[in-house]
Amino acid sequence: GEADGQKIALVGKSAGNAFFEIAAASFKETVEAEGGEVEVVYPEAATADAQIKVLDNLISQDFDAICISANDVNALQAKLEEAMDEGIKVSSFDSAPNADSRQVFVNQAGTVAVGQALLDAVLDIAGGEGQWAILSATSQAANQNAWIDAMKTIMESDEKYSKLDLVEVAYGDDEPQKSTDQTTALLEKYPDLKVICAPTTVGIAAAAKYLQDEKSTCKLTGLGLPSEMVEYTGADDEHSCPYFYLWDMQGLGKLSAYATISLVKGDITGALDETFTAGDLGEYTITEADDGGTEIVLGQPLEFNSDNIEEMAKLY
Amino acid sequence: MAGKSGRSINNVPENPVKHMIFSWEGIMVLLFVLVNIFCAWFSEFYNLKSVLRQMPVYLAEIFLMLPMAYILVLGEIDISVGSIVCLSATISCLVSNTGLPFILVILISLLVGTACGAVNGFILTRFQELPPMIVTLATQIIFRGIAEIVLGEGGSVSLTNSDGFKAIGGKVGRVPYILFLVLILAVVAALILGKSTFGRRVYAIGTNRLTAYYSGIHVQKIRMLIYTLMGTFCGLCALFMVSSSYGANTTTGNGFEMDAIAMAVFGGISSTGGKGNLAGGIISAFIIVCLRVGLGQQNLHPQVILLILGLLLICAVALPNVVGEIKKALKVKKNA
Amino acid sequence: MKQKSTLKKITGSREFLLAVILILLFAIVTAISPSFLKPKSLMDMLKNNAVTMVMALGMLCVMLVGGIDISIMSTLALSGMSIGMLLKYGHITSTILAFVIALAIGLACGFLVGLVISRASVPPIIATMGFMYVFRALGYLVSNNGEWAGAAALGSFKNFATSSVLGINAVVWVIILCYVVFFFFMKWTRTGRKIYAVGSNPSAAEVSGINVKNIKLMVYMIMGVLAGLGGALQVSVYASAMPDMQQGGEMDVIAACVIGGVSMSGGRGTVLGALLGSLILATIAKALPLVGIGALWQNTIKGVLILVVVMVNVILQRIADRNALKGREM
Amino acid sequence: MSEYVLELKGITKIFPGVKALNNVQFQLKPGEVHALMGENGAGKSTFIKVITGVHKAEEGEMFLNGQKVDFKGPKDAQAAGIAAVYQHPTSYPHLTVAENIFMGHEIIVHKMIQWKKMNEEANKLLGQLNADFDATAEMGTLSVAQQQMVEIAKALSTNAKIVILDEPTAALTKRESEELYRIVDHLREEGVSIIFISHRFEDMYRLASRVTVFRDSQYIGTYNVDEITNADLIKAMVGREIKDLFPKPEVQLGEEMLRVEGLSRVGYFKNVSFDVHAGEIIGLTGLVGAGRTEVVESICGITTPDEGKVYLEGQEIHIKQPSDAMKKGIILLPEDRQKEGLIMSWGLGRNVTLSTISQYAKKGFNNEPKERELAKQLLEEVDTKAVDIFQPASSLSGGNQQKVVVAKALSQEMKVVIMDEPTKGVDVGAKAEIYAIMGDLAKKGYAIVLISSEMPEILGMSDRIVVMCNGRKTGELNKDEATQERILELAMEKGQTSKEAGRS
Ligand SMILES: Nc1ncnc2c1ncn2[C@@H]1O[C@H](COP(=O)(O)OP(=O)(O)OP(=O)(O)O)[C@@H](O)[C@H]1O
Ligand SMILES: Nc1ncnc2c1ncn2[C@@H]1O[C@H](COP(=O)(O)OP(=O)(O)OP(=O)(O)O)[C@@H](O)[C@H]1O
Ligand SMILES: [Mg+2]
Ligand SMILES: [Mg+2]
Repeated sequence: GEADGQKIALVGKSAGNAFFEIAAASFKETVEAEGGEVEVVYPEAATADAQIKVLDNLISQDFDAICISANDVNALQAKLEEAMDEGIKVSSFDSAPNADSRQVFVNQAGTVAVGQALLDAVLDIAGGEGQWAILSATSQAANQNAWIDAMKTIMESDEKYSKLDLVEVAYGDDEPQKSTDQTTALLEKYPDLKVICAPTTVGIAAAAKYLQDEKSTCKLTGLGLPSEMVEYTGADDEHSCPYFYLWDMQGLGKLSAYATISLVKGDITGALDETFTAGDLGEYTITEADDGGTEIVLGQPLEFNSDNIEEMAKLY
Repeated sequence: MAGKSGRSINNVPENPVKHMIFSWEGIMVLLFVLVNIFCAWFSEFYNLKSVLRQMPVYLAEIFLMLPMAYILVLGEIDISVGSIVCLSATISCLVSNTGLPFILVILISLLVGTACGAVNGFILTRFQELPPMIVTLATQIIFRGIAEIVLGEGGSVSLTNSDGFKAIGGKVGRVPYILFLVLILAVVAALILGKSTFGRRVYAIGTNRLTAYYSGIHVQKIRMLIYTLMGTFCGLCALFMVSSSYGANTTTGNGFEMDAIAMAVFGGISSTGGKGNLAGGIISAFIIVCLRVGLGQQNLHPQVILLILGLLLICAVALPNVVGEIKKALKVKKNA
Repeated sequence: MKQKSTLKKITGSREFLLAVILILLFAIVTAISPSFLKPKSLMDMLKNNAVTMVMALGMLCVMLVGGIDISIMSTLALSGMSIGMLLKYGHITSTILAFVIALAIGLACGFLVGLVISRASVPPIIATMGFMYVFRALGYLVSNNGEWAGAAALGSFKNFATSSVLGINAVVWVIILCYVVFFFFMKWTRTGRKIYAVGSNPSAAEVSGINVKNIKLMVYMIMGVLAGLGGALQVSVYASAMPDMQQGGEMDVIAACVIGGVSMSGGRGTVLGALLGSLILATIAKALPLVGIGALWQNTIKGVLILVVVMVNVILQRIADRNALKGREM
Repeated sequence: MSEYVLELKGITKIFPGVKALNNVQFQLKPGEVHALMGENGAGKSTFIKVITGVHKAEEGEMFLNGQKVDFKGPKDAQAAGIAAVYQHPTSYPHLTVAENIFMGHEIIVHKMIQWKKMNEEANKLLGQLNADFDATAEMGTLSVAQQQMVEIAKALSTNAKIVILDEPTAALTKRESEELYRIVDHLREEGVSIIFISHRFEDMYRLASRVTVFRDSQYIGTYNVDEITNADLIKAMVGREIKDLFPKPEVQLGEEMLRVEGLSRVGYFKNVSFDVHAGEIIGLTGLVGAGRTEVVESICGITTPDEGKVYLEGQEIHIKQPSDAMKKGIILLPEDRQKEGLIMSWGLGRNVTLSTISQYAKKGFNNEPKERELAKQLLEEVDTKAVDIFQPASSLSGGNQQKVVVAKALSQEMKVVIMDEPTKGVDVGAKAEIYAIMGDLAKKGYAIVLISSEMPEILGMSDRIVVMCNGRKTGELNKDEATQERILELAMEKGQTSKEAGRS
């Protein structure tokens, strides 16, 4: 296949993340189908320090490429540059290290596109006006912060969102307990709250459970895993989440795999406007990313609602 | 001069060489060799070059193990060290970004660490009733919390000018500077703990604090000093952490306290106070570093690595105890 | 005369001082956010802190014998993840069975920990640090390297946390039950008192014929069982099982006990203290987002509050001791 | 029925490195009080622990009422009706007195502990002992002597047929000892057999009908108390003759060394003043809990007094912590040698040099050869029974541990030596040696404060006697005006005596 003889390392943010597992599995499958070899490596903890140790380790072995989902934007620069100096190709997906420390980034969905989709969902669920709040992961989570910023910018730029009132951005640290505490606090502080938007998998599940158990009139949307959300998804009063979004995780794994393979083969170098074929996903073009580097955008976020949730939950 | 009843008391120590070979440190040296043979056997990439390459990040944690050993010998514990590293790293990055001379950046990093350590020491000596674990747990949350506040949203800072940090992360040939520094400090720390009057007093406090106090030892002064120094070493560790990531974030130094404690404990420095010595701690630290590098090169799941380390830790402490029991039983039999 | 002395005894006790601190906390939070004191809000607080509250009882026993257990949240993850996976793949469906399995796994973990500590005399913090890694790793293995068991996979099991009896949530009942049982166990049974005896003076306990090793083994088994229960509660309350759940949560449990006046060197501590300690922590956790403190500041303030609570407690205790001395006639 | 309730034959007990008991024997007749005596480290306590099953003997057999028994642990002994009060208090400091008394045999109904009943029973027992504290008090807040009383109450509570008391009077003063004698008499009348260990001859003469002597882990003999002379008994115990037990030298008093004026500490003692001159030995005595220990601890900076002044050689001094006191030449031998005096797991040598290591250190590093030499010298000077200076302090018998504490104090320059119960639990031979050391020190011109609860010691060694009662100084007696009666009178002055009367 395309990837004959290639040895690729896939570095996750931390072990035990169901969300990442799906992409990793599809990445591995794709590369192996093309005749390559993949080591999925996790750091001990979801920190940049731990990823540095992993990278150190990988550089000592003769990998052709490293594809990483970074725990910190800047902290890995020194190591990733070292890797590139040693001739190892560096791609990234899901969460990008800065522009200098990667050759290409596979973005699950454009930041603005995600922000737009989430904000429209909030507008729709709130019925055009009213209070809403965001329940994010940690205050330092780069992806979440980018989406939240995107939502805020869009909200200011368009008149149709003017009746929406973002009362608070709360952080549940991706822990069920803390997310629940934050959700209850939001409801107690803002009795008229109409919508909570939780752009993080743990947060959305915890909030969905709480709102549903309480039969709250406050509804929920955000980004989540279908398999975690089946019970809570539905347009009626019984369910707390009318619909939510996520991207095609398998697609993300697959696209990242093809991008990395192409990088190793030299079909692409990560420069702007290069194109490559990602198997049955079709042709992709490298575009400019917000941080000044380049990226490949997978596509639009997928909407999950009562119609497709059962089906999708089987996939991820 | 013998006593009135003519009894004479022997004061000739047993042969130190023989003592050393059968001691825990002797076993540790053997283990170190075994671990290296084992790693080289299983990994084609495990060699001096790769170990030296990968070492610096781990070495920074050995800085923490040294004062932690003192604290453990005192019979206490400090779980705030990871957070102090985080705060020092954060501040030193921010200061460095203002364009201050690098020597000042170093000083400030050490100073921030020292100040945090002093806060721990101050609370612990003023409120002696409080167990160190709970105080340092609270300060652990506070110090990292302050770093979070300083870093603001985004939670990370990167160096705009990394020259200074690049310099301290440099190498002589293949050997990183940090290795020299670690070894020098380790030898100094081990000598002070093992051979100086200060060290003897630390052991005294850790074994029986009341007797130490009655014997005129400045128990609180010594505790204060050690906790403060722990902070200083955190500042040092922070500098080298920054030199490997050219920045700092809210997770910098996460879990370092456990790593430092594990290294010391594996080396025979018991957390119950008054036991073990730094020679063991240092060898064990290098064993753990080699093992981690070696196991890491197998690309094992991190949890499996932790599982192996966890089991090793338990066995390392359990084994001598079990052997000791057996030895004791044998000795009684021999006398009978 | 007699009444006066009992009154004095109550006001002089640690628990009384803690209760005062708790009431003070309640008053402040309610003043800022009146909704805090609503019964429903308080129930929510209990339910959301059930895991810590229940496990504080086990930690109480462990700390009473002078030990500590930092492996508990790994045990929790292992037992919770195990039943999560069993339910997900349909091996079991019964809620009771799930609870029994979780408790059994917890017991087995506790047994292992206790064995190493009591028989091989490994210092508790080291042994449990080792097992913290080991059990957590096993939890990951059970989860097939990081699968989650979500709400849909848990079937009727998750309904346990939403069902209520006599208008009180089942999880809250579990808390009440545990506390009542332990209150009696620790105060009124011989075994309970043996725990105190061993913690107070192990060599004396040995001489008076108490099997110190077995008592130590037992407390870690109790802790294990409660960690198993914690696992089941965690999975039920949040309707999801993840291998990394409650990582670092052991410190909250330890903090709850220490705040509650449980001595880390053994011998001193009561069930009431553990209750008050965990309630104080629960209140802090619930109140921080409620009183409108910026997200960035919440951790720092939590740390400061813990520090202040333990320091105030020490200061009050000192004042009480000094007053008692002043009252002594000479 | 056999002649003996308890008989042991050929008992040998070995600890790693020491043969603590070597083929010893013992017989206890029904209803007798049998004293067990011998030097420190003779193996008495070990022997007791073998009887109660705490230690397992390597060889030998034991018969209870003629039946061979083999106790697996203390529980078995308890069940067989043997109760013991061990030498070192085996109490639970965090639990109440009642619980301490009833630990292991709580009053249980329906598997529930009956607290009320237990407290009542405990108070009854304490009443018998004339104790001045309540059963609900926390054990840790009691003084050593009060704890000892609880231990005795504990032994009484099991209704044992054989009661063993290992140095029960070591921490007691005359008054409490009398109380204890009364209890022992009472027990004997009820047919209980008692084994009694003590280093005080008055105890033995007052109570025992027979005495067994151990020396150097060996059985020496059993004698009828009224058939053996004091001198013979001492010879049997120490293997040599002791001519003068209280070798108090006549010393010309020198300058005033230490003067305390109006020292007070809230809740502990109030307005205590006294002075000591060079070459003088001041006896500080009183009943248990009189606050003697607290006074000297305040002088030495262990605790801070609230009021009062301390003068050394006429200069007012301010001592904030023990090291200040040592620097100025005031040394305290603490009361509790295991908790305050020694590091039990350390070798003897290191213990001896602990407070003075820095004096011979080179540039902050230890000078170990010199330390070892000094330790050997000092330990031999006080005649410690030990093999080498590396053996842990915990492996010594109580009396020898005390000698190590004395050796430790001797390691430094001093002007004033304060000894808090220096001969607690020390055998006659060693006592004589400690007294001799005290005499030597006085001769060298040191000022000495001796706290003791033992009347003969106070009377025999002091130049002047300061008596305290309930936190206050109640009197000062010169050597020639001091008598047992005078001291006791002062020690139980006014309030104390009327309180006693009110209670009984
Ligand atoms: N647990 C132990 N381990 C080792 N040696 C011990 C132990 N207990 C006692 N010994 C040794 O056994 C010997 C007898 O000690 P024991 O305590 O029985 O003496 P004793 O007659 O009670 O003395 P004292 O009058 O000072 O109390 C001593 O040499 C002591 O050092
Ligand atoms: N830890 C403590 N807590 C409360 N009170 C105490 C404590 N220690 C001692 N006391 C009290 O202080 C008073 C004096 O102490 P102490 O018993 O040490 O005096 P003492 O005259 O030296 O008696 P002795 O040395 O014979 O035991 C007593 O009333 C005692 O009960
Ligand atoms: Mg004895
Ligand atoms: Mg005293």
